[in-house]
Order: sequence, then structure tokens, then C-alpha cells
Amino acid sequence: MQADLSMLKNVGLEHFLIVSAILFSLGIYAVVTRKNAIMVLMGIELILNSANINFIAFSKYSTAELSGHLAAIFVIILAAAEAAIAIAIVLNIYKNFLTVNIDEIDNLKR
Amino acid sequence: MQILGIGILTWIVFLPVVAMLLVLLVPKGRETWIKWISVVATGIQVILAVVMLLNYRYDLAGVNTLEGFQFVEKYRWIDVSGVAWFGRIVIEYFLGVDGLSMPMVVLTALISFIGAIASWELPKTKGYYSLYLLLDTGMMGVFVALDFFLFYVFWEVMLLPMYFLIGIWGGPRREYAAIKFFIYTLLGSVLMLLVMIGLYFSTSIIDPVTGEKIHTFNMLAMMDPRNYEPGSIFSGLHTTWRYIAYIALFIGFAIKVPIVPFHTWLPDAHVEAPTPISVILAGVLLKMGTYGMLRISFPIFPDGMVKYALPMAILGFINIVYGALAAMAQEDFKKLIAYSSISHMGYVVLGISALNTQGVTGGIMQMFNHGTITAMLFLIVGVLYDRAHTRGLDEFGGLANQMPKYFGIVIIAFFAALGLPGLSGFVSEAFVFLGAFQTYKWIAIFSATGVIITAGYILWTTQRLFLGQLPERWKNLPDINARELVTLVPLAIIVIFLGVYPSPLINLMNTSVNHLVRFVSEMGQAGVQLGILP
Amino acid sequence: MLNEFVKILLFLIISVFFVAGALIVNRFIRPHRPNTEKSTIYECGEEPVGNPWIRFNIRFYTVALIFLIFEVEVVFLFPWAVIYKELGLFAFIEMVVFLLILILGYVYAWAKADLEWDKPRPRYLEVSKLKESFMESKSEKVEI
Amino acid sequence: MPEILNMLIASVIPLLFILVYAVVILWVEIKVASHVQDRLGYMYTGGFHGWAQPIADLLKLLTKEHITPANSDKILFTLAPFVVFAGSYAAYAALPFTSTFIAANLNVGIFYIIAITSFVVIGILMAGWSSNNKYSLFGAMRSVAQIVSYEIPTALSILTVVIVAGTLNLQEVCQVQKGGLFNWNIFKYPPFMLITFLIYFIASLAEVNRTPFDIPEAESELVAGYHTEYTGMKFAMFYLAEYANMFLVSGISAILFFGGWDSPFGEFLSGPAWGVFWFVSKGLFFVFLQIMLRWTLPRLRVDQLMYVSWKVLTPISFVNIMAVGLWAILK
Amino acid sequence: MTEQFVIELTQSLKNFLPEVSLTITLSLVILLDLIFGRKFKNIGAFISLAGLVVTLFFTVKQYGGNYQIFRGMFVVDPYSTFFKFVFIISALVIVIFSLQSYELKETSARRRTGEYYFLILSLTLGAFLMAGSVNLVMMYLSLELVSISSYILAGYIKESERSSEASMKYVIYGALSSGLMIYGISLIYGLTGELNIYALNASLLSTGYSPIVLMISLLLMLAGFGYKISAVPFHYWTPDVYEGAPITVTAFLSVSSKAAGFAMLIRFLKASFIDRTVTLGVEGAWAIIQGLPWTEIIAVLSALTMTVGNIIAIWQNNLKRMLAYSSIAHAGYILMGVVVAQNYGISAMLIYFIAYLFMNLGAFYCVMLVAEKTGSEDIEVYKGLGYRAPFLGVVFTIFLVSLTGIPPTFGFIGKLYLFSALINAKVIWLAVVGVLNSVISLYYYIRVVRNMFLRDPESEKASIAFSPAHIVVMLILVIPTLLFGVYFSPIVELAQNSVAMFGLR
Repeated sequence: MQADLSMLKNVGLEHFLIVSAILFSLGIYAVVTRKNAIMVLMGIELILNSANINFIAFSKYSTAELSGHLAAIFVIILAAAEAAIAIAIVLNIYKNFLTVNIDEIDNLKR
Repeated sequence: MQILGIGILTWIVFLPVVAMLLVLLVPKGRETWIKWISVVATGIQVILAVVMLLNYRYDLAGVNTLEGFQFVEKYRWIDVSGVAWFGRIVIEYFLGVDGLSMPMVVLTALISFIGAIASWELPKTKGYYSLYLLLDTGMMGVFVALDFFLFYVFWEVMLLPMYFLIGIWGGPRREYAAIKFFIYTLLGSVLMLLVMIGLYFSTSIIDPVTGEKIHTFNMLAMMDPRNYEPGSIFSGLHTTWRYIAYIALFIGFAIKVPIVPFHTWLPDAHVEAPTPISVILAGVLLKMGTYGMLRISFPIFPDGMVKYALPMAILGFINIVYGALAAMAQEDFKKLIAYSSISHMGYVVLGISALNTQGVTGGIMQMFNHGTITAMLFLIVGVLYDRAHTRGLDEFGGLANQMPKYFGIVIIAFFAALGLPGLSGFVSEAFVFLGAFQTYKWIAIFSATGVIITAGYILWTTQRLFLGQLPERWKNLPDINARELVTLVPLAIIVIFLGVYPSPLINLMNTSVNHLVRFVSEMGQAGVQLGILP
Repeated sequence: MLNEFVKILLFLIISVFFVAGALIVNRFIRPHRPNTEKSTIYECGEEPVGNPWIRFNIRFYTVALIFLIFEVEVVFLFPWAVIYKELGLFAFIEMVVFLLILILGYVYAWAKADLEWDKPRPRYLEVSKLKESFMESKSEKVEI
Repeated sequence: MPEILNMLIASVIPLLFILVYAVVILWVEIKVASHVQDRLGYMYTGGFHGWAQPIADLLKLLTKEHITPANSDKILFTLAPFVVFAGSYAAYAALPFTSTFIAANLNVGIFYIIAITSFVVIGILMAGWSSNNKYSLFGAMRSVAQIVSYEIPTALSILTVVIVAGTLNLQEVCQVQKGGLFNWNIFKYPPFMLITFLIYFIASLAEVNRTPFDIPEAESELVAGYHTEYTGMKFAMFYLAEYANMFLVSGISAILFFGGWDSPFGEFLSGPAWGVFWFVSKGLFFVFLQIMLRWTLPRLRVDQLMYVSWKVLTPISFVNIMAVGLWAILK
Repeated sequence: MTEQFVIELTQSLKNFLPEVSLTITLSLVILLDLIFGRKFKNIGAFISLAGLVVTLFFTVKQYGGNYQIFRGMFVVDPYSTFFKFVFIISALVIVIFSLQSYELKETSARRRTGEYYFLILSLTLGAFLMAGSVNLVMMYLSLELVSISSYILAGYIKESERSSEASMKYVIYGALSSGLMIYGISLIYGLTGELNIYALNASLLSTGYSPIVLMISLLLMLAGFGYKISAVPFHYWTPDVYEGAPITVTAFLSVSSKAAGFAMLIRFLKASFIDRTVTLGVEGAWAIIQGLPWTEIIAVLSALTMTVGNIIAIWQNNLKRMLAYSSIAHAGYILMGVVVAQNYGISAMLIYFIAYLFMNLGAFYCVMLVAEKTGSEDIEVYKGLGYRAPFLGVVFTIFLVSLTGIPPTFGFIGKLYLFSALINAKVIWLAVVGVLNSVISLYYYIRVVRNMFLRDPESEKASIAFSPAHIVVMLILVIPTLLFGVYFSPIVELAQNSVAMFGLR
């Protein structure tokens, strides 16, 4: 138990950065491999959140300023807005194409 | 010299544009008005050229001295006030003529006039003539512009009208020919653009008005090594960048000439273009390439010129022989003339690469003479094609009896083309060989074989067209008509006149050519010893 | 502060342990005799019909969207509210501007009947008809 | 070491409280229901008014078989009760039971509670989706739509309190209201804070899916909503979470508007121990109110539900917040 | 403290009037459209026009000022004001286009015109903010405002398959690259602890940095910028979106959104990654920060962008798609100005922007008119169009020639200045690539001209008539294209005076 707590106290910047890097990579992986538009969007959300973790971690560990937190709030909000728009667009795509598989939606390439 | 407060050069350059606007305003159904407006405008151009000739001072050299230019017009066109991090920007409206350009101005006026008459029968008159007149302005502007920027603008202004003129009024493969012409020429001119910009940043002069140091597009300033800013890209002589720039410029002009590896657009364009446009192409446009070399490449990059004179002479030789051989192989009359153009432009290249008075004089004379002769030849092809709707040489024969007047004119043109003494072609070719022989003995000797091949194909063509049995289907071929004669006879007179008495043309350019040759060769060899020049 | 959040982590862990514990205890004393009838899903005693994983009404999405807008707004308002009294009138004006812009969106959604649960008629026809209607969209007849 | 122990104890106390409270309130609810409907309810188990009935129920649930419906998403199906319960329980961490006891004294307490309770929404959706049952899915969707809609008025009314209190820390919110009945937020800026409270209270009813907003588990339409397919202990966990939520929102009402652990009589009967009493009794009062409402009001239709949230409560909240804001500065 | 804060803020607001007026306008559009939208279909358009004119007035008044407002969030300087002119003009023109657009009149979009103009204005507002923001978060926010508006605009015709496909592709690529960008921003923030680009630069210079991390974050941020300006590795969305979106939107995106991206990119690079302690001999040149050769990266990007854009454009038969690739190529040209790392390069880009504004909008307008009259954007319908609609043919030809960069058109002047900037900075290889690309581009531009004039109409031969309004719009766009091609001093002076960025030499 003692060990656990001290470990918690020793959490440093690197740990956050590693988490965020993992999250970022997962997001990229999702974007690259998924064919479902919603899944791709979720991958993008992961990327945004990894940036958020970075912001907060940097803000916490480097300076006393709050700018990193502020940035995170704005990113959250933008992520929300973007998700809203994206999902609306995907819905519309579904109405027109009856699928959300982005590989099948390629009328314009032809 | 001014007319109505506007310089004569401005008149001669922009008169066609005025005429073009008039043409555009002509109501529908009045095609004749359009034709007359155009012919009159180009006619006035000829008159203006003659006026200029009459007022021309033969003792002024020009080339790199402002005082040596005549009919100078120099105004600030673009004048952007300076900012801290970048100096004042000045582009001038700077026109003037000297011995190098005067023959070309006369030639352009003449050929444009004749082309306008020759275009009488073409359809879609309004579009045709407005583009034609725009083209005229571009050509004339190139020959009188002394500001590089202005030169470039005129150079490019020609492209689009030419594209349309070939593309709309041309033969069956007109689209291909037009786009090929356009792309080749644009490729050449963008290289020129880069060199121009480089030169602009390398030269700086003191602004006479404000005393500021300004960059300039003034060609004359670019010719003076003292104006080059130290450390700039083209400063000094015999530097790698200057050689690269010279080659780039050379390619740009060579495409227009055309010199052999860049010539493939020419047969297509000439063959597909309608007769008057072929006339313009061969009579004026090709000369721009060599004119550009004389006006820009040589004086601005004398070091490059001197270094690459030999390759250039070899290229000229290749042009002569290749063009002639290719012409020999042609079945199509017009294509034959096109290849003969390549061959004849080779003489020009050879002559000017010799860089002595005879050679350069010969080159310019050949430019003028080839302009008139080849114009005649294309008109001749046009006359035949209008009647027979074919240009296959093998389909004809025995026309001498059927079309005697035509035969007479053709013989003059043909013999002028093969360089028969007494006709203008001989004089210029003789000068070219005289000049070239002094510098590149063997190249000159080998090039002379070109004359023999030329004689071969010209005579063979004469035989195929006019001698032998007249095929049955050409029994009713009418002889040449009055309008066609009007276009051909003046050219024939000039050809004969200059063949017998070439002095007016030689005198016109003599001072300038001497100056140019001295200037370029001394500068080119002087290396870094600057300031030795007039 | 980190400590406080560790406490919350503790809360979460405890709650998970509690649920897990309850389920495990349950596992030892409950019977386990599944059969097909039992594991059939419950539809009031009838045989289940169709696939339950259906597309649901677009309304849910609209609600989510409007919620998102306001929730995001609330996120901004909380920090502002905390120091509201320190900032005084100025903060009030700023907030009014901010809220007005949001209220504009709210009014717009209201006026466009996006706050109604039951819209009078469906906004879209079926997909097949929709495509046809776009083809002949110039004819003005088909309401999309 | 003691630190850890302290923390551990502090975090178990609310659990014990919830368990006791749930058992009690189960009984109370049935009794209230019965009396409202003019009957007696539990009477036999354990003797006095069937006091042992809830315990018996609990034992019964413990011995019930788990049925996992065919074709369900097994992982989500099992995970859902965890999420739901964890969501509501973790919120207790920021509740100040008294002036000296608060498990996690967060400086963003109320914000944290708003955030952590969204877990419940996810849990409900998981449950509804994984059950492979139409009614469950409908119930879950409705529930989510409802919670999400009423989140706005809730958040806005909380915001009003934050303006008044100037802090997000729930302990400090209570501190601000210290000193008797008339220092409580409910009496400030009359009548705006009262309106705020009403909005909060109505919205909180919807947040915990209580009548008149119990559309998600409307028995007559949807069987039992999102937990139709749940049996045994898993079902019990949903139930427990629901009761925990009931007290949670009531407790927040008490804290935000009624002084939390503050004694209504100023210094009289105040102190940490009394604080627990006051807080719990205020909380239970609102729980009682919720139960009463359940048996007095009919259920709303879905469209009415949305109407109330979006077109009544939200605009009023906006006006309210501006009014309070303006008043707060002018004062 | 509060007092001072308020004073600062009111002061800032005074210098924020263009944005404020835009915001008010867009609110009015949505509100009045709700109230009067049923009776007056185009009320949104007219309010937008009025609002834009008012904004223009404020912007003109603002020109020349050079200060920062909102505590280092935003700057007003000639550079941003210049871009605001570009945005306003393009928005004005687009609103006029939209009034005439058949796509908006004949589909379900006609019932949502208020929203349409609202989005156009909000895109413009976002572009305004992009041009002026100097804080990374602010930059990201404004970029997203532009992006989100444009996602919706691209899919504005909901029932059209290609429109919705366009918007989906746009949103996916856009969201991804903005995600990469914000990750890059977070890394830079971690490296320096600053979000303001000036402070960031100072911190980089004073405390040192790891070039690798800086390089990674720059590359990530370039993803965001590159997507906005459709530079090559991030250009995949462009052809699809440009083809699928309504033409008015495509035209708007190709000018406003791209210009905004460039405005921000240049400011960001110039403010963040130059070494201001070093003074170079050449006036107006910037010293690149140690260990981060971003000019080379941009140079490669630029060469790739124009080459890929031009070469793929050759195969396109849909005019909108062709113009999309051409706009990619133009992004490559404009990027050349960044490579120079001199004020001269920026001024060249600014000149090019004005040229691009007129010629590109003009080209899209012509495509729109033709698509309206013939129902297709395919190159086939252009056959013989020069004879069916001579005026349009000539005007379109002028625009295409200008896009190629042949004198005497404005496009040539733009290219001239870009190439001269490169040669002045001795980046000659790129200049050569650039001019060769101009030659390549000629091929596909002239293909359209060829179809219009060198071919005869195939089926339909009737001549096409245009209303005076159409002709006026064409003239408004074609006259500057020609006039500034021969007399460009005012534009050059404007551009030269507009390179001044706040706090930078």
C-alpha cells in the first residue's frame, strides 16, 4: 500500500506523455484501419484527447500558468462541435448511400 | 519624332490594337468593313515604316548606347515607391530602334500588310482579324521594345492570338499543331522569364530623377557590366550562372528560330496554319528568335556568346543540312517549305555565330530576305492549295503551261531561295559564308553543302510541279488572280531589288552591326577587365 | 490536489469491488440452470419479432446535438461564474453577449421546430424516392 | 499508512450509508405508496409493519438465478451495472456530510459531480443496448435523451448557485450559507433562488428517472425499460444505484439551497455531529418528497417531457441566471 | 486590476470592429431570416452584402494600424488587414454568385438560404480571425471555425449524393489534420510553455530546444496548415470536395479558406521559427532558427504540390475537379513565396492572392454559368461554347490565361513576383520547377479554350444568352484581371505596405 501511494506521487510528466502518445497512436491506428466513418471519427477524438492530455500535463508540470488548461477546454469544445457536425454529415451520408463505409462512398472518384 | 503628340513607334505598335477595337465594334454582316479596316491599318503601318526609313540616321549605332537609338520613347510605366526592405521598382515603357531592329520593323510592317490582304477569303472574319491585329502589335512590339519586361510582354502577347489563328483557321491537325506551338514557345519564354528576373536583380542603376538606386529592366543597363551589383547572381563575367543564363536564353530563342533539337513544332504549325499565318510565322516570328539573340543574348552575355559560339555555329550547320535534307524528303509542298525555313534559318544562326561584321550582316540580311522569300513561298503554296485543295507534290506536273504567270512568280521565289546570284538570297548567303569562313573555316565549308542540297530540292520541286505531263484533273486550274498578285509582286520586286542592289539594307544596319560585333567580341574576350568600352 | 483525486479513484475501486463482490457472493448461492426458453428475450410473453438493434429516431440525435451546444456553453460558464462577483458589471455584459449568441442558436432551433419531439411530417421521404426527387429536382413537385 | 487507512475508511463510509439507507427507503417507499393509496403495504415480515421485508427482498435477490439473454453482448451486459453503480457512488466522494467530513474535498466539487454522474448515462445505454431487447433499447434511449435534456436546466440552476456562492467547492458552498435559516441560498434574491431551486428539483427528478418523468421504465409501455432483461444481483445493483442517485440529487439540493449540514437555527444544534444529522435529514426529506410525488403525479408523455425541459425550464433558467447575475452586481 | 482589464478590453474592442460588425451581421442574418424569410427569400443575401460593406468600411479604417489586442491573442496589422480585404471581397462576390446560383435555387437548399449566408459569413469571420490570431489556441479555434463552416457548406445540398460525399470526405480529412495539428501545438507548448507565438519564439531562443521535437511538432502542425491550403500530402480531399460541393462554395473555399490558411501559416512560421537576434545583410530577410530548416521543407512541399496538382489536372474532364487540381497547383506556387524567407516573398504572395482572387473566382463563375445553362460541368459541354456564348468564352479564356500566367494578365504579374522573389533569394531550382509547371498547366487550361473555340458544338447549337447581371459580374471580375495585368503599381504598393506584421521586421 505504501509503495502504491509513493508510486502515485512519483507520477511525472513522462508518464502523461507516454499515455498521450499511446492514445495518439491508437487514434491514428483507428483512422487508418477503420472503414466505418464513425470509427474513424472516434479515432480522431482519441487524437484530440491525447493532445488534451499533453496540454494539461505540460501546464501542470512546467509553469504555473493556466494556458494549457485553457487550451484543453477549447479543444474539448471544438471536439464536441466537430463531432456534432461530423455525425450530422455521416447521418446524411447514410440517408443518401445507405452505408457509412467510407470505402464504398466513392462516386466522385469515378 | 511625333505624330499628334505621340511617338511614331507607339503609333506603329499600337495602331493594330486601335484597329482591332474598331473591328470588334463593326456590326454583324459587314465583313467587308472589317477587312478594309485591317488592310488600311496595316497599310498605314507600312507607310509609317517608310516614314521612319526616310528619317533614319545611318550614323547612329544603338545597341548599348541610349544616344545611338532613334525614335526613342521612354516613360515610367510601373513606378512603385520604395520600401525599407526593397528598393524602388521601376519598369519603363522604353521603345527605340537601331540598325538591328529597323530592318525587322520594315519587314514586319510589310509582311503584316501582305498577310492582311492574303487573309481576304478566310471565314469568321471578325475573330480572325481582331486576333491578327493583336498578333501584329505583339510582333511589332518585340522588335522595338528596349525594356526587357516590355519585350517579354510583347513576346507573350503573340502566343494566344497565334494559338487561335492556327487552331481555328488551320488545317486538319490544327489542334495538335496549335497546342504544340503554344507549349514549345511558352517553354522557351519561361526560361527567358527566369533569366530576365535574374538580370533584374543583378543590375541596378541610379535613378536620374530621385537619385535612388533602382533595379531596372532596361536592356541597355543590363549590357553594361558596371551596373551589376557585386555579389548578385549575374555579376562579373565568365561565371557559371552567366553561362547557365546564356544557355537558358539561347534555348528560349532557339525554340523560336527554331534550332534543330527544338524544331519539331515548326513543320506542324506551318503546315496546319492557314496561308497568311504561315506567312507571318515564317516571315516574322522565326526572326524573333535570332533577333532576340542579337538584341539580348549577345550584348548582355558576351562572355557566354564567345564561349558558346562554336557550338552555336555547329548547330547552325546542322540546321542548314538537316533542314535541307528533310525538305528533300517531303511529299507535301508546304512541309517542304517549312523544312526549307529551318534550313534557311540555319544560315542566320551560322552567320551571327561567326561574330564578325560580314557574318552578322549576312545573318540580319538573311533574316530580312528569308522573311520576304519564304513569305512568297507560302503564298505560292496557298495559291496552289486554294485551287487544287491538295499539296501533294506528286499529284502535279506540267503546270508551267497551265499557269504561266504563277510559274513566273514561283521561279523568282524558288531561285531566290536557292541563292541564285542576282536575287536577294544570294547576297545574304554569300555574306554569311564570308563571315563564317573567317571564323569557322570547316563548318562554313561543310555548310556550303546545304546550298547544293537546297538547289537539289528546289529544282526537283520545280520539275515535279511545272514540268512533265499535266494530269487530267488539273486541266481547268485557273491562273493566279489579281489579289494574289498584289501580295506577291511587291515581294518579288523587293527580292530582285535587294539581289541587285543590297546597299540600302546593308547601310541600314552597318553601323549597328559593327558596333555590336566590336562590343560583344571585346567584352566577351576581355574577361574581367571592365570599363574599356564606349 | 492529486490526493483528492486518488480518493475518488478509491471510491471507484470500492464501488467496483462492491458490485463484483455482490455478484460473486450471488454466484455461490444462486442456481444456474439456463435453457432456451429462459434465455429468450422478454417481449411480454410473445415470440420475439425482428432484430432489436434497430435504427432509432432521428429525434434522439437532435436532442443530443442541442444538448451538446448547451453543455459546452455550461463548461464556459462555470469558470466565469466562480469569479463572477469579483469582475462585476463587466462580467455580466460579457456573459450577456455570450449568452445572447447562444440564445440566438436556441431560438433558431426552436423556430425551426427542432425542439419538438413530434414533428408534423417527416422531413425526408424514403431514400429511393429521395434520389428520384433529386433527379427531377427542377420539377418542383416533390417535397424533400 | 494511517493516511491510507483514513482514506479507505472515508471512502467506505458512504457505501455503508447507502446500503442502510437503501434498505430503509425501500420500506419507506412501499409504505408511503400504500398509505397514499389508502392501503397498508408490508405488514407481516419481521413484525411491526413488515420492517424486515426489504431484507427478505435482498436475500431473495441474492439467491436469484442470472439469466443472460440469448444473442446479447455479454461483456457490455455484465459491465453495465458496474458502470452505473460506480457512476453514482463516485459522486458521493464530493458530498460534504458535515463540516469536517467530506471524502474528497475537491475545489471543483459540483462540477465533478455533474461530470461523474454522466457515467450513469453510459451505463444505462450499455445495459439497454447489450440486452438485445427492443424495450430495453427504447428505454435506454429515452432515458438518455431525458437525462441529457434535463442536464441543461440542472447545470444552469447549479450555475446560478455558483454565481451566488462564488465557488465550486461544495464544502465552501455550505460554509457560505452558514448561520441559520435565512442565510440559506433558497432565501437569497427572492424569488429567483426559489425558482432556481424548483427548476433544479424538477430537473433532478428527471435526472434520476423518477415519476412524473419515469418514461424510460414506463411499465405500461416498456416493461421495465433498460433493465428489463436483468435479474438477480445485477438487477439489484441497478436498483441500488437508482436509490443512491435519489439521495445524491436530494443531498445536492440540500447543499446548494438549504445550507447542507448547516443548522437552521444558527449556532444552535450545530457542530460536526449535528451536521451529519441536518444533512442526512434534509436529504431524506427530499427523498421523501420524491416518493410522495411518485404516488401523486401521473406520468408525462415523451413529447411533454421534452417540452418541459427545452421550452419551459431552459428559458426560465436563462432568464433566472441573468436576473440573479444582475442583482448580484447591483447589490 | 479589473478596471485596467476593462479599459484594455474596450480599447481592444475598438480595434475589433470589423469582426464585431461581421458577428452582428451574421446574427442578423439568422434572426431576420427567421422572421421575414418566408416572404423575402433573399433577405439573408442582402443583409450579408450590407454587413460586408460595413465591415469593409471598418477594415479600411483599420488599415495601417499595427498593434495587438485582447492581451496578445490577436493582432491588427497591415498584413492581417490586407487578408481581410481579400476575404471581404471574395465573400461579397460569393454572395452575389449565390444569388444567381441555380444549385441553391432549385434544390432543398432554397429553404435554408438564411443558414447558407450565415455560414458564408461565419467562414469569413473565421478567416478574419485566422489572419489576425497570434496565439496557438486562437489560431486553432479560428481554423476550426472556418473548417466547421466549410464542412456544412460543402454538404449544403443534402439530397445530392456528391455534395454529401464531399462534406463527409472533407470532415474526415479535416478533423484528422486538425487533430494532428493540435497535437503538434501541444508539443510546442510543452517545449516552450507558451502559446503566444512571440513569447514562444522568445522562449525558443532564450532557453534552447530539442530540434527533433520541434521538427516533429512543426510537421504535425503543417498537417493542419497543409490541409487548409491543400498542399500535397494533405490534398486528397480537395478534388472530391471541390467537385462535390456547390460551385459557389467551391469557389469560396478555393479563395477564402485557402488564403486564410496561408495568412496563418506565414505568420506562424515567421513569428515562431525565425531568429530575431540575428540580422542578415539583406534587408527584409529573416534568419531561420537553428536546427529547423523549415524553408527547405516548405520548398519540397511547394515543388511537390504544384507538380502533383498540375500533372493530375491534365487528366480531369470535370471542370470543377480540374479547377480543384489547379487550385492545388496554385497553392504550390504561393508556397514558393514562403520559401524565400524575406518580406519580398510575402509581398509577392500577397500580390498573387489578389490575382488569384479575381481569376479563380472568375473561372468558377464561368463554370457555374455554363453548368447552369447546360446542366453539366463536363469538358464536353464546352465544345463550341465560344460560338454559342462569345462573351463568356472570351472572359473565361482570359481567366484561364491568367491562371496560366501569361501576360498581359494579372496572373502573370503574380507569378512574376513569386519567381522574382525566388530568384532574388537564389532558390533557383524551385523557380525552374515553377516555370516548368506553368508550362504544364498551360496544357490543361488551354484544353478548355480548345474545346470552346477550336471545336464545333456537337448537339446543342443554340446560342446561350446571359442576363445583364451575369455580364456585370463577369466584367467586375475580368476588368481587374486585365487592368492589373498592365498597370500593377497600386497592387504592388498595397502588397509591399502590407507585409508589416506586428512585432516583426
